[in-house]
Amino acid sequence: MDRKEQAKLIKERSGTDVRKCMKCGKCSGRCPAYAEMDIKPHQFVSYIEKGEVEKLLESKSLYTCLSCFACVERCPRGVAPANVIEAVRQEVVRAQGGNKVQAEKIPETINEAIPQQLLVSMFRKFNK
Amino acid sequence: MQEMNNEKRPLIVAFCCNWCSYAGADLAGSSRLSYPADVKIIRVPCSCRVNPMFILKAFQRGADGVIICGCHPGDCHYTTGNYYARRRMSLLFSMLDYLGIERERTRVEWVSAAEGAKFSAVMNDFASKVAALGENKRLEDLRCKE
Amino acid sequence: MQRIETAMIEKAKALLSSGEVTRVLGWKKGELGYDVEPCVFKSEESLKDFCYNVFCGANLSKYLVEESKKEGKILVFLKPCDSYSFNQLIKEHRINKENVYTVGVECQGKVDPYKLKENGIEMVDSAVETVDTVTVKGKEFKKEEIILGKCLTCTKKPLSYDDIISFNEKREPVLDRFETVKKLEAMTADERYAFWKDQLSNCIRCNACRNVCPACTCTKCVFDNDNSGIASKANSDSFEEKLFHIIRAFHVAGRCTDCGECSRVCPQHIPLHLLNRKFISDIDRLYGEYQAGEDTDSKGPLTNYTTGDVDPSDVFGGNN
Amino acid sequence: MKKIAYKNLDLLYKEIAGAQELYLPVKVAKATNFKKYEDGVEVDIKSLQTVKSAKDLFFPQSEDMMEFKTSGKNIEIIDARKTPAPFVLFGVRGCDLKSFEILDRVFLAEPVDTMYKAKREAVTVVTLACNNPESSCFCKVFGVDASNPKGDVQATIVGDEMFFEPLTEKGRALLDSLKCLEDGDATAVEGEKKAIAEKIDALPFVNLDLSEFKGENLMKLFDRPEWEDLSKACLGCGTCTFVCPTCQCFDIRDFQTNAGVKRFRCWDSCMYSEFTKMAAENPRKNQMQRYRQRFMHKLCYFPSNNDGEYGCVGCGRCVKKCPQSLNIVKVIKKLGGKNND
Amino acid sequence: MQKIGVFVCWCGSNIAATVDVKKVADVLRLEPGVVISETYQYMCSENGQALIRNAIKENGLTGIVVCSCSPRMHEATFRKTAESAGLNPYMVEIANIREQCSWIHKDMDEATEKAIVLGRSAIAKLKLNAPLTSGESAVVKRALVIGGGIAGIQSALDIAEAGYEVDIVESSATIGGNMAKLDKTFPTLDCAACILTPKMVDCAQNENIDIMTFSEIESVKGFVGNFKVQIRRKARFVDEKKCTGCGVCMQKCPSKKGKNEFNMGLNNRPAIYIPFAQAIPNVAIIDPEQCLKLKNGKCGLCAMQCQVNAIDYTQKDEIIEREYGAIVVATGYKPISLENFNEYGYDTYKDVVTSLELERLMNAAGPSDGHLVRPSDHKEPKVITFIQCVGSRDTSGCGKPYCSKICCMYTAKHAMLIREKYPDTEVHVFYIDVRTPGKNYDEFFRRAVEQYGVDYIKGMVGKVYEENGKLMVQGSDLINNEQVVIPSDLVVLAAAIEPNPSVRKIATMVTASIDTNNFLTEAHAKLRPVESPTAGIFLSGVCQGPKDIPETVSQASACAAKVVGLLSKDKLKCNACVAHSDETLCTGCSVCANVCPYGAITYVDKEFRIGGGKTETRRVASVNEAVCQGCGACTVTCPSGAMDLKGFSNKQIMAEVDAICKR
Repeated sequence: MDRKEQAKLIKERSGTDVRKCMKCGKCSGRCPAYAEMDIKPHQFVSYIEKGEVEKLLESKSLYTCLSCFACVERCPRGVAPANVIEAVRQEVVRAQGGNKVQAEKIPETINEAIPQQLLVSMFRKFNK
Repeated sequence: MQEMNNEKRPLIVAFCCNWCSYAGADLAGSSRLSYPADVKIIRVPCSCRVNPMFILKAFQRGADGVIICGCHPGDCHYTTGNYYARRRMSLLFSMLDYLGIERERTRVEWVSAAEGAKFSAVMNDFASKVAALGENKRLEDLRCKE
Repeated sequence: MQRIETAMIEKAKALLSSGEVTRVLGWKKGELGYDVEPCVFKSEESLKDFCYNVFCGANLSKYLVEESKKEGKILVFLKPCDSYSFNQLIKEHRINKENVYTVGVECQGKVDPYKLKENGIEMVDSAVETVDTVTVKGKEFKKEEIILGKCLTCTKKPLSYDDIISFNEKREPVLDRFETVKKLEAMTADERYAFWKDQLSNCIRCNACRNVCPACTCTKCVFDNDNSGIASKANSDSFEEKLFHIIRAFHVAGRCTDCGECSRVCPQHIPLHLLNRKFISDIDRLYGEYQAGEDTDSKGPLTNYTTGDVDPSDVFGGNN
Repeated sequence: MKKIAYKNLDLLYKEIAGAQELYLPVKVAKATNFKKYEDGVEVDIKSLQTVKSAKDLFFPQSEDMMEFKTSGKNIEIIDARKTPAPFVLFGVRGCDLKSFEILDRVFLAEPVDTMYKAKREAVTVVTLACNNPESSCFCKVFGVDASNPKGDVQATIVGDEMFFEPLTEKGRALLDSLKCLEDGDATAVEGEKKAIAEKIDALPFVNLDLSEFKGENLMKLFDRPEWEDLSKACLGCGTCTFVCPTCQCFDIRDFQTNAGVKRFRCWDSCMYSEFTKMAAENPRKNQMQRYRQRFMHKLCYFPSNNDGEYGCVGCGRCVKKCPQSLNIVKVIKKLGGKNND
Repeated sequence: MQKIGVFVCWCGSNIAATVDVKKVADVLRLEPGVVISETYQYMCSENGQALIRNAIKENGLTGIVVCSCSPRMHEATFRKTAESAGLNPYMVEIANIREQCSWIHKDMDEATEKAIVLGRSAIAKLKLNAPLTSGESAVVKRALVIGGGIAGIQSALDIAEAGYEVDIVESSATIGGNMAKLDKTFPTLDCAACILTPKMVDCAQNENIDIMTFSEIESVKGFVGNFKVQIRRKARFVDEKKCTGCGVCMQKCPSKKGKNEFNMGLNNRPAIYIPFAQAIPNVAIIDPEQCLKLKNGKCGLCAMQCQVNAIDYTQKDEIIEREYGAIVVATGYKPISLENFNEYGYDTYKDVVTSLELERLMNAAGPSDGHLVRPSDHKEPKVITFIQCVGSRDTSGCGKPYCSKICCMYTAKHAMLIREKYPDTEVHVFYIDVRTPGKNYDEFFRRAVEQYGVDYIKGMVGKVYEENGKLMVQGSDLINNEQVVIPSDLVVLAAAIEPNPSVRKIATMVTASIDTNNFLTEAHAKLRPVESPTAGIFLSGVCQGPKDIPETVSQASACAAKVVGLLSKDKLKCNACVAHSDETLCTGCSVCANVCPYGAITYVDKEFRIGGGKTETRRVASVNEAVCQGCGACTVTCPSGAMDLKGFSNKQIMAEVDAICKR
């Protein structure tokens, strides 16, 4: 798969329209993990919009993003940077395969307030 | 449709709103952008003036296709007319389809006064689609065909 | 279920004797059991012929167009489906609400005499009804075997009333009301054409569908008006069958409450409600769910719009 | 007497239709009406009653009379009446046959209705005895014997066979021309007729009292207050008139075609607000008056002018088809005489 | 019997080269009703028109069909020709055989045949035409301006200057609107009060202007030239005519806990008060929520103090009715509520303020007498951070999707003013884009950066939180690609603006259309920007869309010019092709009124004969011909066919269909 295809796929998977971004940077302004990120949330949106995925696939931000969705919550244009990061992460994870965290080891009851997507992304993050 | 080429040309009635589409048709004329003579235009003040009765009447009389042209939604001279026309025609066309009448015999197009080229293109396309369907058999009144 | 009738008669008597109403619109017993007829009762004494049973399928709301113009209040018993028509008529200023005292009555589906006949039952001396069954001449039927087509899909719940007589929860509909519409949409255009050609060729233009329809209350119908350009008395050509039914369905589109009277009364059993339901299903699909008669002040879907409405070229629901 | 096995009826239809046009009860989309026999139609001979009556064949719902052809400023007048070819009307019940007599009194009296007459003369009627009369039937009240319906040929179903008895020259000729028939024995038919007559006597409306309906009571009947209540639920739809075998009113209308004008006549109904519309309007202004007109015509005016012959044959179509269950039986019971109580 | 004349134009060779005009005339001459059919080279020329005129007179024609160019070109010409020959101008039909025939077809036979069909169609329509006359209606020479902000003031002044009477109806206790609250105005930095208050005084002194403050529109009936408006004059418990505005009552009033609306609630005012020093009218008003006398009957101090007996605790709302020829809507704006933006801490921290609040904090007549202090501890802020686009350009549903247009400029203004007056204050501005189109606007903004050293940061703020008594503003610096946290003393939010909520009610009353953001829709976005599609309703100021003061004033004056143009007419000529309801068919079901974009349909109860000497009263539709524009939406929605359109009737259109389909 070439990079263009891959970018398109990630865009689709993220379910967010990155062209809606008006480059205000509010996502990065709010991000609690900003300092740990080599590529910032707004840059994820920008790179994907331009179809440049290479840097993103190698970014360590994929594993420092907390999936807290603050950026999604704050975006004035309804863009979801966290979803883009998540989509890139999936792309990387799917290519690797194998689970570190095992489903059986998850306690039976989990605090209901935890977003479903956070649990799912935890699986994805710690499965290398 | 072979037999239509020489003997029986399709007959197409076009209802055009006075402010946009009729002017668009005029522009097509001034720009010498041709479309088949099968298309005959009836001027109405607004696409919302087109009563489903007129459309059925045209088919009864032997029309093979009916097209309604109005201002683009949002540009109606009377501000809201084409919004109502859009709903009415949507429901009417869906009903005709439900009764098994060919979809290509009816159409709504939004043509502005500046879109002479679009008017001509639309009419060419519509006329050829209708011609391909052949004579209107499903919504005809035999008394008007003798 | 007999106690509903008893309660209704009591209610009618009480209102008549107190002078609150001068007339009562309800149903009168017939000659063959099933042939009950709508009737205006003017005295407590005349209520001896009053009945409310499984054969009271007629929609009474349309009679109020004339009755509510008269002096004095009239009591009317409205089944859930009738109450939607009633509301719609209020919205269209066709009924003078001040002259009407409405009592909602429970309805668990009304029997179709034709279906009874198909089951070999002709005359009915008495019918015993429960929520889910009807026993006639000692034979017990499940409701879904013998109730009117319109009742099989009915989801209507009682709307606002001055008073209500109801003892049981409404039974659930047996069928999805759009099932047949969907089936037709799934056919090819040729099949649909053949279907409607057969159906509509039976139309004798008796106007029963129009005259029973609570949405058809025009002072003079366009089809009766020689000046309208489409007036006609009989179908002289198959085109006129279609013209009449398309225009009629269009005129009631967005106003039809889906009461099903048109199909109930058609002497040729043409499923005319399928035309109205097509409009209803399109309206629901394209412009958001809308139930005519649910309120008395909302704008109907054809007198409303949004700037983002779908274009007529993109509306087709079915096969081609 | 001839007969054919019930299962072979299709052969019979095919043979008749091979020689002339055949009309008989055909079911289309759940409704049975007299229609032309063609390959593949669903014949519904056993159905007791068609929705529309058999009068349709002589007095169709709509019928062209003349045409005016225009070209430029010229008008040409064309006679649009057609000469009908001989045809067979099969499966007519006693009540409908009786209705032809009533219609004849109207259309064949001077001035003769040529369009009606031509079709009456072209027809050969095959009637069918009613094995299973319904509770809504009251033809006996009007002197119809449904077990002995008459016509050119009278047919009776007995068991799995249908028997044919020619009653006129035309009928005999028809039967003689049919090769698929075999000779039959009259005794089985007699038994069936008796059984039918017994069934009819047990029906609920066969003893209706009509004694009050006579010319001298006209004004009294006209002014009866009960009309108001009787007509209360009437929607004015006209279903009763259109399914009625004896209703004979029509309107003459013009239809503008692409080439000129077609003048045609079509059924009209006294239930309509547009009926007998005069310079000003319909003289019968409300539904009560229109309703009264229909039944007074059938039960009082018509017999007064036609040697006591009522304008009703007791077929019961209106009883079955009225959307609000109004009908002539209710009128007769209310106004017909003491013995109705 | 109709006598129809057909006139086929050659248009030189424009038509005649492709259409056999002689043949067209010959064939159409044979149509029933046609008595004369002629051709001419240029029918629109003086000679051609003379030919038509003569033919009408000589043959006593009842109607004419001209086969020529588009009716959009010469319909008016030929109508005048007919009229000059004594024929009703609406007995003219045009068959468009140039633009829609000769110019688009090449084959002569084909084009000739089509021209004949188009001619027949026009004849068929003409046969059903009826002579029409345009109605006329008188114009009431008085205008109503709804809203007394700068837009309403300017419109009213201009209309009054032209010699017409104007009423300003303002819902608050004084005119002046939002502009009166401002400190300085961009781009010239003159003080708002200095330029606005003279205009307010002009209004008060102009004989043609009647100001009704603390009043609301109750109902609007009628149509262009003839509006009947009911106005509710709310009880202010002070006699406007007697009160001198001396202010003694304010000082004596014991109840001083009312929020001062004029100062954005930043300080308190007494229960009886004058909104601000230069208020027009300069008259006190009692807040019944705060007044002890009105609440529990115990007090009455103000009445005792008042030298002119102006206080009247028994005053009630009063409804007056007036007639107007035109209505100007100038209802203005308000900043949006910030409840959806808790990330900025507006509701949590006292020192997070909106820009309008900052205006008051900096205003010499404001709560701190023009000394800029923080609301929390009244200390001078040393670091001030501005956040732009708060709720503007927001499609997430929390704010408004549009640009509020004025924020970039006023934020630059604030930053500049602060840096000038308090040079040791650090000023930061978070922005997404800086939009400064306009005369001297960009120069103004650049001055803030270049001359006053305001720190503009490209990026948005993600959150504001408190730490060690400082407001920590955390945001992106996209240029430097870093996240910054600025410890600030004061945070100023450039809140989006939205139309005043009262506009919805008013739009419904005057049947003006409104867009999804509650801005009033103009009749044409480019060519008729100050008129509503509803005749006689005009739009002034922000109610039509976000704009700054110079733009508002221009629009207000443009609006006034349109009003003056209308009021200068004695009679209004109405459209002749209007809808008409056949009352014998109408059932009064009201669907037609639902689709009428002009509110031209009303319902009346009428008596009808129903035979037998009886009558019945029915509700039927009635079309106001002065208002109807003839779109025909009502005609199709009417199930009984009672509603029809003159000049484009059902029968006329169907006759055209018939004629076209004849072959």
